[in-house]
Amino acid sequence: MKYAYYPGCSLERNAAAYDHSVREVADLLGIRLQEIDDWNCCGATEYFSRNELAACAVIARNLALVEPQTDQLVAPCAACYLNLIKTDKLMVDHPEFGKEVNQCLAAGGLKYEPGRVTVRHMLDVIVDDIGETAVRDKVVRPLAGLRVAPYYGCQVVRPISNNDNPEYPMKMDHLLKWLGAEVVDYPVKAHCCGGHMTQISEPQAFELIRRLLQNAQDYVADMIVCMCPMCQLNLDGYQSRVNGFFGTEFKLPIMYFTQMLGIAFGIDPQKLGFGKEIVTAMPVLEAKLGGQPV
Amino acid sequence: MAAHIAEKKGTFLEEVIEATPGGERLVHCIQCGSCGGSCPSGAEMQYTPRTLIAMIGANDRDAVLAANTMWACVSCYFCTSRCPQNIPITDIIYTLKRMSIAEKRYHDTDAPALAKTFTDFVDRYGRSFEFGLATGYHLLKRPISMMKMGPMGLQMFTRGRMALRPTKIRQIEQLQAIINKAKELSAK
Amino acid sequence: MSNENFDPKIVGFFCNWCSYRAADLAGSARIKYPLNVRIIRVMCSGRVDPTFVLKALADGADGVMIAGCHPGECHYINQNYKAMRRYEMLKHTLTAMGVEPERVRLVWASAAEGRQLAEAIDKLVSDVRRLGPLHWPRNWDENGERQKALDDIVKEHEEAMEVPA
Amino acid sequence: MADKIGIYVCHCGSNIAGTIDVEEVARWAGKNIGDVVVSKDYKFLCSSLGQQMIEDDIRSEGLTGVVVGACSPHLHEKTFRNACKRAGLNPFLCQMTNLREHVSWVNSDKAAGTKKAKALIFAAAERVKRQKPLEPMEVEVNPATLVVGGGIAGLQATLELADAGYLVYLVEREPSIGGHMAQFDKTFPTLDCSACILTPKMSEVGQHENVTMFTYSELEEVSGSVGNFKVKIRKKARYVDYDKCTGCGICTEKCPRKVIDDVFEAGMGYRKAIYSPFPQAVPRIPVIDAENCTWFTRGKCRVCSKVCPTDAVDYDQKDEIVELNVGNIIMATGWKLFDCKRIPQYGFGRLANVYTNMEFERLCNAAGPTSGKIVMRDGKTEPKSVAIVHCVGSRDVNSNPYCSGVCCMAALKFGHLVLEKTKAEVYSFYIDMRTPMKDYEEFYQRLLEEGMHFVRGKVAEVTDAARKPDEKGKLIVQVEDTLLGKQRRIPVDMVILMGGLEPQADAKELGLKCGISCSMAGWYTERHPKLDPVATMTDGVFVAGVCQGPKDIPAAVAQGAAAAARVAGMIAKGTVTIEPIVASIDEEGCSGCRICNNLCPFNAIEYDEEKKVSRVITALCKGCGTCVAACPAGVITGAHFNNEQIFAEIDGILWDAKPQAEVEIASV
Repeated sequence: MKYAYYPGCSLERNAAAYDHSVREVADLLGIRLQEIDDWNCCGATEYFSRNELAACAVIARNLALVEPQTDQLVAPCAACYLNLIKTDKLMVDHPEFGKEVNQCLAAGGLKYEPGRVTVRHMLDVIVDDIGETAVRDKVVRPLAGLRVAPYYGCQVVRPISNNDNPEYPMKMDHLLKWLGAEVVDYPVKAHCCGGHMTQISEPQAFELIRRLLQNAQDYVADMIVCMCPMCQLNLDGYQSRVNGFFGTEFKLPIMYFTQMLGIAFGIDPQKLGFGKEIVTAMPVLEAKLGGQPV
Repeated sequence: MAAHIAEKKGTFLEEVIEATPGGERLVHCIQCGSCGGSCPSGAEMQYTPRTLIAMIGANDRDAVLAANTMWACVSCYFCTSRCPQNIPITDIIYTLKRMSIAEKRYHDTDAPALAKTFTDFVDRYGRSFEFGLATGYHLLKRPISMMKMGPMGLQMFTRGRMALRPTKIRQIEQLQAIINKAKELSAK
Repeated sequence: MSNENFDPKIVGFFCNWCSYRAADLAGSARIKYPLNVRIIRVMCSGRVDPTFVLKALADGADGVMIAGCHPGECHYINQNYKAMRRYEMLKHTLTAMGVEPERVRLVWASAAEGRQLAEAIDKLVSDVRRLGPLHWPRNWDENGERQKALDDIVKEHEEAMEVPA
Repeated sequence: MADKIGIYVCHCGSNIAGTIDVEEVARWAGKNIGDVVVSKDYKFLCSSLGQQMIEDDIRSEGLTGVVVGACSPHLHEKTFRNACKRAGLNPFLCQMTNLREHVSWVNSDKAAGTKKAKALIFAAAERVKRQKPLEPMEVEVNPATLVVGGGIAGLQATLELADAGYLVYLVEREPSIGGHMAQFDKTFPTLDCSACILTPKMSEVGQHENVTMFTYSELEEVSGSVGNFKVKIRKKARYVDYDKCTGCGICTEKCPRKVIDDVFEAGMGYRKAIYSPFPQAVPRIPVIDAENCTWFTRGKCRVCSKVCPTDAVDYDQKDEIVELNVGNIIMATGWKLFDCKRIPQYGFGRLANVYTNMEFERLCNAAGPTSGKIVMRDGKTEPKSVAIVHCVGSRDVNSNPYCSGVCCMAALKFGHLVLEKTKAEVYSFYIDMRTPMKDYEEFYQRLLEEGMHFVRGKVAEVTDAARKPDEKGKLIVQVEDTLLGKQRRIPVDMVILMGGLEPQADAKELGLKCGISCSMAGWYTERHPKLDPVATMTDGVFVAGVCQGPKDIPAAVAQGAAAAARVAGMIAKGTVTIEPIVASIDEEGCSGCRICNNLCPFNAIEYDEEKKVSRVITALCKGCGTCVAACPAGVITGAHFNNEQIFAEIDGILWDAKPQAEVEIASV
């Protein structure tokens, strides 16, 4: 199966582990990812705060660059995913606005026909297109005994439906069960990680991060598994600062779901970007998966 | 135009609806408070989103655009997905952010500065640039917090998670032409 | 031509139960809307034979509005779905005959939707005004060609109707 | 043909004359429309003098058709048809056109109004010339009635008719009649014990000489039409002989198989595999739940059969189809509870101490699983605080946009019961408190006095994710207190979700069987929302209770009685008039293509296999005209709406649009 691939800026550096593990896992599952040539930043939430038309035009450039042979576009970052799908939907639902966006694209010699590209998140591609049997077939090192808390964040499940429940999504729960992991059913799995608030108001952001870490810890999770680079950065990168701020002692590794797929599939952890996380996952993986998992 | 379609009265409500795709749902608000109850930043807000909608209805333009509500929003979309009247509340918050920035009505928040730094990078390079963002914006806005960021930034470096130089897309001129056109059209 | 002074003539085929009552309600509520739509009452939108529409256009109407109960609310269970199907075919035929299909519109209005109906009428009138007069009668030859063409169209429709329900 | 048409244009005071030059319209019509012999305007045509004028003209001028340009035909068509009838003119030769609602009231430009009025009058005149006299048909009404649904609305209708001396067949899906009301503990606002007021009615029905009950039965098929319906009832196999069983209950007592009762006990209690849903069930004849019975699932046991003193257990019983003839049908099929799991943020099904309203009804019912003690799921701990969440699955476009109407009052009732039976603090989370009926607001006042807390705001979520130490182990209700404009988190022990009322899952399917339709929400559509609330579009089929829309017990009872009164009226009259607006097929021209057969939702078109032609069953035809429009051979005629009439109407309505007319307009 062939998909256009939009990695997004985070996956270049900060979330390189996500990018590497996505590519490795996709390879193994027969998902052919073709990176959009010369893609640009999706503008995150920031561009929408300044200029809606420019925000959509910037995003639509990427949609326009998807090769005509494919109509499926995969984005692993939740913010990129939402921006891409939202722009397409705006252009479809509001044809006048769509025309304006195309006027902008025309200034760069591009054109995008609204609705042409279906934007997908990597999780949906694996769960819906690849499916349980194919995933289970590939598992060589089941994650038995590992208590993982799937963390969905916001922008993949809301506000545009990805055929999962926007309040209580289950897709990643299923996927992690297929890998043999013990899945923690905790109530805040689709609550907010704080997003860009770490840059604006740390007390506010840290409180949101604390709620998630606290709840996952209350439900005795060994680690949190996420599907968005922003969530990962906030929960992992800021974890020690949150501890400092509240006097807590969280020590929860935050991994990408593709990394967990990768180790269950027996892929070399180095290739999956293990070790790039700040709160290291090694001790818990060694303790729970026995011997030398990585 | 037929008389029954209310003559434009130049109200703030009309202005917000006009500026938001799907904004016409705003008139259906029943003031139930689903949005204010659901908001993870509800406690930080001077006015809850529900109150803000009531204020929009009351034509209280100045107070709305000066509110901190928009700047506490984390775009989690809980308000939108739970709204029993299908009002795109998060999008309305974005509209208010744009209005507030355009008229420089905001105060006591760094969010507009962050947005500017971020979009400037996109305009210049076609990619966002976390290190530049962190340094540029933080040096500008909050040097003290920059120092606190120190150890974390270092950890990010040592794990190869932060680049020192921004990536520039090849066809930056094309992107800039698109952005300039958008800015030109939206200025109208 | 300038369409500012053009006062389109539009024939409305309204079902007795929902849309005709919606028009009654718009009146009782004193909602103002353009008078261009002249309403013919039928029991159900399912009664609207495509030839009615074609005849109206041939007789000089610039547009046609077919109005029925909302899908699922038909007083005859589901006959408005049949109207919907016919309407889709009719649009193809109109396009084939060089008539802008936007001139003919199918709308749903419940008996409580006077305002919505008035808005729909308003929209159709302004759209037809934008399109300009149809002048169909004058576009036909008077030497019998007109009748033949109309007959052909009717026949084509009858054939189309033979798709099993 | 020598038509003599009379045209009458009403001023309606200034309602029409204010924005239409009615004198001009009348004058113009008399001059320009062919065959018009009288053309008048009049102040109020619907007045007795106005009607008299028309009648006089019909007699003196020998009018063959009358056009009345006035208000909506929905208002006064009957008035003017009757006037014509009195003067000896067939009422179907009178045509009304709507100058008020469709012209004068929606417009303020007199010239434009006058122009449109002329077109409408012209169309009506052209049409009326082609109208045919029609005679309504009379059929006899079978005095027996079918009532579908044994809830309070159906019971009321049944008793009203039976007491009036008419035969009633009552069909109920469950093993006992009683409906939802039998599950309740108390009823608002009087706090009457629900069972105390319901069970006497149930036994009255059970013992009534004019009532035949079919419990554990379903409506299978309906054919025929008003006055003479044929219905088929499926009596589901009970596996207990109805005639032999005395209802002693030994079988239930001895049955070894316990099953969670998710119908009557809403999942809160157990029943046996052979059971009556509750002690006061009517009839007291139990049923065997074959899905759970050990004999049916594993071929062992037969305890019930062994202990039965009258040998009434019959494992070989089969479903039975009963055919009945009735003149009218009352649908009183009730409602089902909104599935609270559809709102996962409220935690039902995940958080143990989140309850639905039906669960709570059983919890505080003295005959319920805890004998009326309000305790949490552990079965012993009394809650110290209870939150009642309004509008769960109501007033929300994500579930049901409508207000369920009864939940506010039920929430107040729950609040009272909790305050009466426990020491708990009780919170109500409401969007708008709706207490519109007699003594309802007073009940709200009473709860305010009793100390119930009211927080105005739709609950955002119910969670066990504690943020602070005092939230540990509690259910936290997160809400915006909209009167404070602040987000609040209120920790409680128990949460009751006020699930909304929804149409029965098979309401649509059942409606189709007897030719009635549902609203978007799925409630049965009444003939007129205000003035004809129990009749439907299908003559002889009436609706009562919640199946027509959310309502409380008093309203359901009133509607049941109203439906019964309508039926009693039909029976008393003995015959019913059927509108002559029906389709007919010219068999000579019918090609037998059968396209029309499938188009009719009322199965009013039959196919004659021998002659290879289709035929309309006049009594079943509702006159929608869809088949008329679809007939490829054009041989179906819709009476009063035939092609000729509608073509003439189109001609008339566009009189000023034809090319040749433009010259005339210029000169007018």
